[in-house]
Amino acid sequence: MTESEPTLRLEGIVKTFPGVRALDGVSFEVRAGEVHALLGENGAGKSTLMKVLAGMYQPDAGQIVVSGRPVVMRNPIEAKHNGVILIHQELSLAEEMSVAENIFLGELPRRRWGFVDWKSLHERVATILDKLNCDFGPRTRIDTLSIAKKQMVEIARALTHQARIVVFDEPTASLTDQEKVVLFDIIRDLQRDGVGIVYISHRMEEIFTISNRISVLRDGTHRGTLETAETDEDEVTRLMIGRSLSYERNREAPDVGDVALAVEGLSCGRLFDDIGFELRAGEVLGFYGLVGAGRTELAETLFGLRRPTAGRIVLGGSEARIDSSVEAIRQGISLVPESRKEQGLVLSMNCRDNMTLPQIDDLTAGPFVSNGGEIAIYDMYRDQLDIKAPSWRQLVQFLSGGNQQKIVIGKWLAMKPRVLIVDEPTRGIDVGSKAEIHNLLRELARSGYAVMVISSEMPEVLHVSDRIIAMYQGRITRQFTAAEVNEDNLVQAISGIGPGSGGKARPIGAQAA
Amino acid sequence: MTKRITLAATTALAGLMLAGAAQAETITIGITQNNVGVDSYQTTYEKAFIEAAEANENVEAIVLDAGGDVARQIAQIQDLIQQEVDAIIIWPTNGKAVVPAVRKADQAGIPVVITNSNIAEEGFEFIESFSGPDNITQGAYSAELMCDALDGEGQIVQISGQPGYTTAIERQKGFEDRLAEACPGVTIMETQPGDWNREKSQRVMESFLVKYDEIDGVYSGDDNMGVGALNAAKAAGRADGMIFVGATNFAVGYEAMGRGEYYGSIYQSPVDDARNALATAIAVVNGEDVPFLNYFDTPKITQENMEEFSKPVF
Amino acid sequence: MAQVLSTPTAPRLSGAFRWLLRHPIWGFVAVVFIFFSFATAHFFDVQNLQNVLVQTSTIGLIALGMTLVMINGNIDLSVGATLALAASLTVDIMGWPVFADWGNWQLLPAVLAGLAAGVAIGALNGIIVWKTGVDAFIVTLGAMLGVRGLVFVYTEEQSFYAMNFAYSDFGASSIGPLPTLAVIFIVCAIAIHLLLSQTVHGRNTYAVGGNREAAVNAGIRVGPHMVVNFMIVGFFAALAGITLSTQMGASTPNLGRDYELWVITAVVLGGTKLTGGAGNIIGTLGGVLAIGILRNGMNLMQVPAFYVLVILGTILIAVLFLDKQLNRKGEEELRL
Amino acid sequence: MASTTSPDRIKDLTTVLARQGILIAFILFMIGFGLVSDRFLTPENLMTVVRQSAIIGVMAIGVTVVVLSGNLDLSVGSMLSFATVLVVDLHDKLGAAPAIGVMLVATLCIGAINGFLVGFLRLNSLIVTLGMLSAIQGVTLIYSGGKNVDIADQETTWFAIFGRGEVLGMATPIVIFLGLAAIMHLVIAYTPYGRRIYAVGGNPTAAVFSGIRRNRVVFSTYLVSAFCVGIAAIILGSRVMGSQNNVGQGYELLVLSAVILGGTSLLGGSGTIWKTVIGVLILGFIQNGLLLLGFPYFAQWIVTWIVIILAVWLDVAAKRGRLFSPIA
Repeated sequence: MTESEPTLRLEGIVKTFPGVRALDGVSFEVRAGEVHALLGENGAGKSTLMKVLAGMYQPDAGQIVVSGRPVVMRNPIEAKHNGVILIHQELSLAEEMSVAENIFLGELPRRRWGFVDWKSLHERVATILDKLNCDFGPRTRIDTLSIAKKQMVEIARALTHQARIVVFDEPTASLTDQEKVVLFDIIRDLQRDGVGIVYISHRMEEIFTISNRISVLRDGTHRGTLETAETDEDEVTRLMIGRSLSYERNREAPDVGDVALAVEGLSCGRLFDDIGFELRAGEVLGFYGLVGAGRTELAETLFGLRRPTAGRIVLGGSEARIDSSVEAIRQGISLVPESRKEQGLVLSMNCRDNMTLPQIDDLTAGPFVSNGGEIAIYDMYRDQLDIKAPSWRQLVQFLSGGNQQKIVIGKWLAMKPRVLIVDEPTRGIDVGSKAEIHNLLRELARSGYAVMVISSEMPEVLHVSDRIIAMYQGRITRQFTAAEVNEDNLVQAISGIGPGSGGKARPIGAQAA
Repeated sequence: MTKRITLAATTALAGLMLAGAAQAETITIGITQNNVGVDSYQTTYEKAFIEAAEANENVEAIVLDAGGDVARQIAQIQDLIQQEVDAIIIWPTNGKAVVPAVRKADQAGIPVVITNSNIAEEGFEFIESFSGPDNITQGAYSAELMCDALDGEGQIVQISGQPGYTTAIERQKGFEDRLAEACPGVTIMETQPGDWNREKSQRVMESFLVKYDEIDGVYSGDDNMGVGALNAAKAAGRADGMIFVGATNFAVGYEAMGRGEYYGSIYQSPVDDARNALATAIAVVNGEDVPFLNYFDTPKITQENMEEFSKPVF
Repeated sequence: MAQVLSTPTAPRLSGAFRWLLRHPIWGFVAVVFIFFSFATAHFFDVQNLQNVLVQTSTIGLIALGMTLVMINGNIDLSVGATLALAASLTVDIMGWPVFADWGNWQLLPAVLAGLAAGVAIGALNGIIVWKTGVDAFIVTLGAMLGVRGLVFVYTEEQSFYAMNFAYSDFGASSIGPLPTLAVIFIVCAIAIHLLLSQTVHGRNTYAVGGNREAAVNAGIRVGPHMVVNFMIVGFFAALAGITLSTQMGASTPNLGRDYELWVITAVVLGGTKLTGGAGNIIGTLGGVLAIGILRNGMNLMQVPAFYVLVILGTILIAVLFLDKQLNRKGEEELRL
Repeated sequence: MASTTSPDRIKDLTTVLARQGILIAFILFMIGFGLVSDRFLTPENLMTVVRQSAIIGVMAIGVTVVVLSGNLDLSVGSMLSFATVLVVDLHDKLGAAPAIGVMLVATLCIGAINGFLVGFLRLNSLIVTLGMLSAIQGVTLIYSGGKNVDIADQETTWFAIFGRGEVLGMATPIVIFLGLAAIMHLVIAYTPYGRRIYAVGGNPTAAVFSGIRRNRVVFSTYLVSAFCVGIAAIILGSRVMGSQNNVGQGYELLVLSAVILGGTSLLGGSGTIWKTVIGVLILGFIQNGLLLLGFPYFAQWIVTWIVIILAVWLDVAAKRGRLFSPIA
């Protein structure tokens, strides 16, 4: 590690879009061999900055200096040749192609006449996959891989070039703990080779585990760089949102009512097996587990979108047959789905229309939709959830992630459900909005809703839940009350280790963990 | 004939046997038509052809339809050559484009008879005979009808058949050439295609009516389009005194003539057309002498002489 | 998510069966082939099979290029009109007085001009799609009308006839046991198969169609890439127009009507996704042959033309349905 | 994600252009033709064109509904042939009212087949309706035996009212076209059913997650489309007092062009009925205007080509806030 010249230096980067100044003179530097975390709320300009770095956008002003040499990168290939590699947050893979082709996408090795040099390609990729401890080969097709493995393919791209700078944009969003360990090892290897790492994540614990320094962006400006060792979450948060946030475990004693939902022996093929639990009015029941543990599929089954192969669902004391989302809604179940853009919202419709969609049949005046009725509902939940939109006419695609999520939550609250299921309530949402949504979930429980929260973030599930159910490979491994849960026993439960682990006794599917 | 189709379609064996039997004692004649179903003329032709073939127990007919597509027609000619039929009758989708296929048939020793509309002159050496109406003459007849009706003076519009098809081109040419020659006082203000389609022709005529304050006559490539034009003129209240001349007299045209709304047309019977074609082909196979241009008669039909003709069945 | 549990359960299948599962259309081709071999006397003749090859080659050539464009996630509806334009140009130009004393060499500038026109129309479509960002369906729907208009304006609604019989002799000639046109088709199919499966451009075709964002991120120049594929389909539409006109020794302005629909049908039957990213030439060949054999076989069986339309339409939908059934994920799937 | 949320600040002028671009284009277009041809803007000509556009217009309304839900219907052309042949043929056999009834039922059945295949079996709509295009054409030919059909008694039948008559001093086809457009506009824009169509077209997955029966919605759009074809067939049959088997050939693409010109997105979820009406009128006036100016028939196709691309380009460009696509 030479202290003299930073590997990457950004000097006064400005990038504007019509009507928006996305980056307003951002400057910071990344030293060789350091992990430099980049933090900021959604909309703070992180992604724009990364795209500038990767050659996808051209800055309007300012300059990028790599190893002391100012560079101009007109496209991603030029960026790569300058040693700057961006690992995308959203999977950037072509499903029908092989692992090797995806890793070298845009730069397949050539022989004469434009033919692909398969031998060299596969050799190089095999080496990289070995390094990453991947259990699939270069010829494997992407569409046969799990999301976590796809993420590993994405990460493998970091190793294709003699990189000087690798930018990781939310790399752990869908990684299992084992894979996270591999990733962090890789990052340390890169560090040892003198590569500078820019690490973007919303997950504080990761940032404090891996980074050397932290830079914070807010509203397109650089708010400061901190030495990780000399700061704490609170200080970082204050830089990010201008105030501090408490993020503690839930200590409330729930005031529970009757059993709103009881599930007995519910199974759905290989997805999940023999699930049984009770959910009472007035409590938040957290579901924690790895991606692929079957939690989302369980929620979709309760919402009538999958047909269970065995088991019973009891709603308000009587057995319910739920064979469609229409039926689920009629019986008082609401689901805030995992992916708000793909499942939660019609992006081409406005805020109001999205919010009233499930009950549009009941909002009529004569044959027509009642304009007043709709606006009344929208106004009510806009105020209650503090949705920030210029008007109900705004198309939801132009809202921030947090406000979009609130529209989805509002849409389902407006149905006055008996059971509210919320799947990944804060995925991809910035810290400030996160806290608001957490408070909201707690409030809902207090006001008598039966709430089921599915989350992959441990702090979140600890923060909002009265009870927690841990799932591993399609089975419930353990149930905790807020009093008995701690981080250790929860991690053990979702990895199939420790007491009460059903997963060890009879794993479903032969997937080796 | 039809029986054979169903049999062949259901059981493979029966098809094989019948085909084998057919070749032993009867003559097999294959026909590929232009586009059956596009108008009643072709459909009636097909029906008449099949009836005529069934009536003759020595004839086995293979009836195909090109659906208006030249390439498909060529494929069908190839298929017929492949089946070693005794003669091929072709209703060309295009007079020029089928010539090489006809040449192939000729090289394979299979006599070819062209029906309804002729092929290009370059192909004459490969065919035995043409059987059908003379479209150029028909166009000329129509020109004469128009000329008579207008007393050699007036402004007319023309609605032609589907662009690119021989019949349409020949009738237009026959009409225009003869009109210029027989009555220079009648001028064609504009020509637009009506695609053999009554509704299309009606639309074209509606636009003509807007565009031209004075239209003395309308010539249409067939009566189907002619009646469309008449419809348009009637709707605009301008049909009185306007002369409508068509070709290929259709039942609707015949009736309009009966009502005195339609001046005249060319009487062309698809039944005659079909019988003539089949007879020509049989004669060719039997080695009899047939005229190279075997036209059948297509007389003028007007309000005056229409009683001499029976109402067309299509 | 579900894959985590389900990957290892895929049963071991024999190679041939797996191949068939990837290209179900070839199973269908085999079935109709066997059916017609028994059902009609003349189907299973060398001569007839040669005919089938020549007859399919027109649709087949265009389908090769269309496969590329459709894997890209685009579509080209203007191929039928482009075919007519190329055919008309070629047949007309060889008769120009300038080339009168060129002998058979007069074919050369004519054919080149025809092919160039096809490539130019392709390039125009491609550039419009690239630069305006308008959906290829719309761009080429417009071109389908417009280019047909150009054909009629250029030909003045007339057919052209190739005075030089060498032209139509070429269309009727054979190389060994195979008709020349079939050989051209087979050679082109092999070339495009190699292009798609072995070259950088071919692999990028899948990337652009499968995940355009990823392709852009990876630095593939998506716009020019798509233009190249449009030019390829334009080239093949023109080539098909020329081979078709050698069969006729002539061209007509109505040539190639509805071909776009049959080409797309063949390509989709062959397993290419309309959304892009998936497909291959082997499947496309199966799709083209399926339609060609059905048409030829029904001709030989003398199925009346009216019924042919119904049968073709029904089979098309049935094959689509079967394909869907083969690719079903089973009971557990999300019911949307 | 600052970059992707920026379009909410698009300037007002471009927003207006984006929303009303097609209307502005239409007005400019009319003025242009009006300047070069003195016959073009006469009431007589305007009425003629609207009347002629009614058949395509009525069909385009139905197809708009299908496209809004994210699908295509290419079978409308053959369906028009089928319906017209049926209603004209049955007119003389059963009488006008039963003929209309039987024809509508039969046409709705075809729509139901389309709807079942696309809505419930989830087959790709482009290919399904392409297959149906061919199959219905065959069925029509089999039904009619390939012959033209005519109504014998053209002068006294009340069936004439639909294509030739007048209602309230306006030609019936115009009244039907504009009336149906108005009704469908209300249905699509202001009823729960319309909202469901937009939701299914905009994001079918989210629609199902919102408790919308996507299958039924898609199914129903094909019924609407078939019904519109039935109405168009009544106008056509009455106007011509006869029909032939290929009368609707090629209409599917003309109709689709009109829908596209109206700015309806082929991806579904965006578009309106009244803009489709404008699209229909533009197509009608292109044809009419060029004919009045004495251009050869085929010139209109070339002009249509250019107009379609320019119109959609304008639309797309205004939505993204820049003229050229940013793709490298």
